[in-house]
Amino acid sequence: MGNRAIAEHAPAAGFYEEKGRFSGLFAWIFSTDHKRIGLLYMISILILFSVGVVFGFLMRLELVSPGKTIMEPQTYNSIFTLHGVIMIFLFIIPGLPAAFGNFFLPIQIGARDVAFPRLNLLSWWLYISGVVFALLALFTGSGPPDTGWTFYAPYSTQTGTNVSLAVFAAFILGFSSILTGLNFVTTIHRLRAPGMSWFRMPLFPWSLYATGWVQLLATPIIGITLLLVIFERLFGVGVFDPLKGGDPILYQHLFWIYSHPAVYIMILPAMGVISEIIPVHAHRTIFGYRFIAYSSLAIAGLGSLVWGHHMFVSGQSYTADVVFSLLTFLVAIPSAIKVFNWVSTLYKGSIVMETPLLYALSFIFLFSIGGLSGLMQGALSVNVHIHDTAFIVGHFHYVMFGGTGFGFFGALHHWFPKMFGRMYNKTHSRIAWFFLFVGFNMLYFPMFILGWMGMPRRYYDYLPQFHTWHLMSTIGSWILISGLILMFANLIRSLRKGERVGSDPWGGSTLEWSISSPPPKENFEEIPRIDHGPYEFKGASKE
Amino acid sequence: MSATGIAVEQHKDYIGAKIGMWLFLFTELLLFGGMFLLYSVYRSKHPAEFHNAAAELDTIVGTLNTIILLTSSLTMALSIAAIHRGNKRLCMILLAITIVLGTCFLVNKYFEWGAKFSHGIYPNSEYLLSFEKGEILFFGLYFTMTGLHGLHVLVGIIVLTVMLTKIINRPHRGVVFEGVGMEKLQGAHLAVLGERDERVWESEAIDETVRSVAISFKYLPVGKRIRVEEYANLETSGLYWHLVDIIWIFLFPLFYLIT
Amino acid sequence: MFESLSNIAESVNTAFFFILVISIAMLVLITFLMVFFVIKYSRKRHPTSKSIEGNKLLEVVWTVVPTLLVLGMFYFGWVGYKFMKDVPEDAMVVNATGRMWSWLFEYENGVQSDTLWVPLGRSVHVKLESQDVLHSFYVPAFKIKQDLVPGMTNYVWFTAKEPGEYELFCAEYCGQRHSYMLSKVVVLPEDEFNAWLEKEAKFVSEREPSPDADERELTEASLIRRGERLSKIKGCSACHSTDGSRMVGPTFKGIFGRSTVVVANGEEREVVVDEDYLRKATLNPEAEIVKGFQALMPPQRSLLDDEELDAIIEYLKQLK
Amino acid sequence: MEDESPKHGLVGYGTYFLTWFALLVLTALTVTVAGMKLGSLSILTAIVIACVKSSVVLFFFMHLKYEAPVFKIMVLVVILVLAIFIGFTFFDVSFR
Repeated sequence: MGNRAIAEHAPAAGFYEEKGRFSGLFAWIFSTDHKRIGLLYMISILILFSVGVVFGFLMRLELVSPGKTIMEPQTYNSIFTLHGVIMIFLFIIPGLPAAFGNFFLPIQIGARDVAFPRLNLLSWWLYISGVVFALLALFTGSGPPDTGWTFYAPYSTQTGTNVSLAVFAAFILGFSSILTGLNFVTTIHRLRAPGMSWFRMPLFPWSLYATGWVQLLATPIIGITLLLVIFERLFGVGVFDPLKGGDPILYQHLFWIYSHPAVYIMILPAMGVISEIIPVHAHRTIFGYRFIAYSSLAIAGLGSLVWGHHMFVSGQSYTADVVFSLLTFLVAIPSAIKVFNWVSTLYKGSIVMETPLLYALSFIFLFSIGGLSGLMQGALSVNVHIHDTAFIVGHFHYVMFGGTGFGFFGALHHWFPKMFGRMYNKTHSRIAWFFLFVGFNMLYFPMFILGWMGMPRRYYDYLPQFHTWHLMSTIGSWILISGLILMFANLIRSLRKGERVGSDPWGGSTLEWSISSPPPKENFEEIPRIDHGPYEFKGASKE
Repeated sequence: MSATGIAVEQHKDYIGAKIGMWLFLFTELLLFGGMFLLYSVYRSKHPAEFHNAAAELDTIVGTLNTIILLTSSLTMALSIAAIHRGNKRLCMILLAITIVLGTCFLVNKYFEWGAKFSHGIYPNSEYLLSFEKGEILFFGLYFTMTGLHGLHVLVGIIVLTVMLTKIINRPHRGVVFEGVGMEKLQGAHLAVLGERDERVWESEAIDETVRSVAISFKYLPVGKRIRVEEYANLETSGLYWHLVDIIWIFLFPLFYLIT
Repeated sequence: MFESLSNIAESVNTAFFFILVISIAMLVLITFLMVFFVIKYSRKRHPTSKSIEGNKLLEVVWTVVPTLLVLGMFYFGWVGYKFMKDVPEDAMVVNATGRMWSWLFEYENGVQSDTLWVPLGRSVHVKLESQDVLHSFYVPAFKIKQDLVPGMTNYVWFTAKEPGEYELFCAEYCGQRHSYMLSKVVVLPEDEFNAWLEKEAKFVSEREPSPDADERELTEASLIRRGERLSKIKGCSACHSTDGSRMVGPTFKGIFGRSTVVVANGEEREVVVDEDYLRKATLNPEAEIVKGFQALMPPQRSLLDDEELDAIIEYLKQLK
Repeated sequence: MEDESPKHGLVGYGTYFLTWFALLVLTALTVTVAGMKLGSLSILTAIVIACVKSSVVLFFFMHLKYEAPVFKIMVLVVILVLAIFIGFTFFDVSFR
């Protein structure tokens, strides 16, 4: 093919210069190119992430001292609901799969696009519709929802606020998530490059595969649950209304049947990202490839069986408590296997401490804290004390933000040069990381202490004995936000001003590093043939 | 490669489309799965009340609807079989029958619901609220589940109608193979088989630069063949229709036969 | 934080420390190895890497060891939990009711209180019911918690080990004033507790119509006192202030005789608050909502009897 | 590798009619059984018959019988997952 030579020498513009049916904005929002859709997702997700951060910041500000600081209780209740809904449904769940998965899954398995490009565009549009409905819920009806992101019945079926619309938004978002999962699973089944057997597939696609199945099988359950909340509010069907014989605890079952696996929808892709970052920057093959791959499936599988551990004090039966507690402990094992394999991948590597690796290592540290504090909650008797306290809030922020969030930032720094063909300022990115890391721990670690002291969550006001730790936490939030601002400023500036990079700035070995930065339209001139595993580095001696 | 004058269509991965559809069906199954979970729990809590409440439903109407839906599944399957055999006319007739049967099902459902409403049995009605708790739940589930199922039937009817108009409107002239998997055809010969599988026509060996193959049916009687893309679509729509049938297969005994 | 103020707290602390020690060890190990490897195998010190594919033995070790550890954790958690679920038969029963946004505790002899008074060293079995949405009974000092679910009765039990006052929180989000749904557990030595219970029992018996009406008839002052107490116990004061400040519901201050705008069936109407109105507004609050407020108050028909309502109205009348 | 050519194109009309007939017979059976007073057994038989009917639909109308193993495995996994979701809920409901 004659034009390959041209592609190598032309200035890197890649798929950005693609001439399609439309131009300008429409060339993006009607594009079926997986890379454009990935970037569309990324932009929308980051905008909503910032909104979520602002809500979080306001909550922390309110809690800086006891009594009223800046808002009324009703406002606070709405804000923590919105913070949860936005961060979970609009940021973390779509975050890694929809943004980075869309961009890199086809490239990493040697395909030109996903299996259903038009469906892929549809799922972005559904995402945006979900966002629009969620926003409408804020400004119409009788005020933003005040139920918490869990929408627990019967409060959610009784409160006068605009729950129906918000729940409908979540329903639409679930549908978007299902379509993404469906697309990825089919893509991985059908479009792997010739020679790429399952065990020659990089670990990020592996984690997306596991995630895809959870999205497919768990999301419909929340779909029907949320629909039922709407029916309950509109028609008074009665399935969750104790006065009509309904059982509020069944709502919790249905809700957590989805929402616990959803935690793995959030964390698995981040684990996949870490499995990509570490071998590249340690410049050696990953330790225990198959164990990491299988543990993704094990986490997805076992993770779907443990939802009852959210309900130990809800009044579910003693038998269920014991069964779910036991299963919960089992799901810790595949996570532990992953962590040990990652750490071992550093052994005898040739490590360059680039920013992505900083994020990856802090992921391991923070995720370990999150996971280990999860063990405390898994233990029945301890759970009774810390359930619904700030301890839980600390725990899931360590897992979701310290885990998935840092994984997301790691992915951002790891793949930024590939996506945009430019490098960010490395020094600035390290400083930003430092602020994020310190701020994060200062913000969330006090919550463990608060929780153990007995500070319930979702409290607008608190007793004076909790003040010191709340104050510390709020100060941490300021440091964290400075780090975020610094990080985004650096990245945005680098979009135009960053130094141009070649196809493989880190010395990576997976397929995305074999094509130009940014990738060309359709990714590959010729579909590559794969005859070896994903992490074989030049110059690394084998054992 | 479009030597025969047929525009090369966007590639369709036939198996990929089928996997995609099956995955979608799984999500539908689990959507109803959530309702079945509620049903099984409430039934286990209130067996007697469910028993009494089910007596309000008309078994004959239920059975009739079951037969209608099963038959529509048959005509659906037959219509796909017809298109595989290239019999477009039969395919269209069978598809039309499927749509009519689906509509009959909904009409029946409409009258059934209507009868309940006129007796004052509908969610949150005063009459219904005077019932036992288990009975309120039974009817809550009845309206939600059959309503949701009816909605799926409606969607199925719309999808099948779209398929039907597509098949009516599109003259089908050839088959296009393109994209992934083409490299497997390297060195192979394409052939057209006659009635008794004899080779009516055979191509030269396909060389390695081939990315797509289009075969026009210029010399075959029009109306006997259809493009792969369309029968893949029809087949996936068929899968959806059968799933709706499967859901009903469970709804029927759970609501009508537990008296 | 780590004292054992109840018998339950002991077992919680044991399980917690067991997991905490293992967790810290794990975290230190992982962090140490990461930092150590990053320094030792940095590109400067170690320019060529060695690709080690894996090690079956290691994988087995770090699968089996964590498995054993977590099974141990499960066991400790389970043992403590089993203890929490087995109520001793001789435990003193208290019925607790949660509603937006206050607590009501009822003793077997009919005494009602908004604070949970318990005797020291005696097992207390608290039966939990909710009148509206989910709540959760949480006493951090005793390390006990249990949700209150409308339509079912849950329970907790504990034996307090030190006299004193302990915070009682609602730990399940229940709406606007969730963070103010607080109360206290007061632990008294057994004799003091019994004295309290007896004193309170008198308050209950006051209401019993006595054959000797002249002697026992309630004076107006005592009726008002009664009303004031009831408005606390029955949860009125959780939503209605007496100092004129705006809470979830309209303030009680100067309520009697005040003219106010209510919305009924979408129409606004001006009413003057009199005894009739108060009775209607309490028993069937959804019919007419005071303008600017939400329809949140549950009907009190099943919660107040006539005498109690009389007392509360008498009390409201004199709040100027 | 998964076979590209759809084998089920060869499924005869007769097979479908037979499938349909079997489904009608099973429907008649389940209605009859429900009429007999079997008590707690009646729900069991109803479910079993419904399962048989839906497998018939799956295997013949939906061609699962003729599909590659990967389809069969997926269907099995999904049914298992649904069974677990419902089954595990009963750890709570039946012991409350």
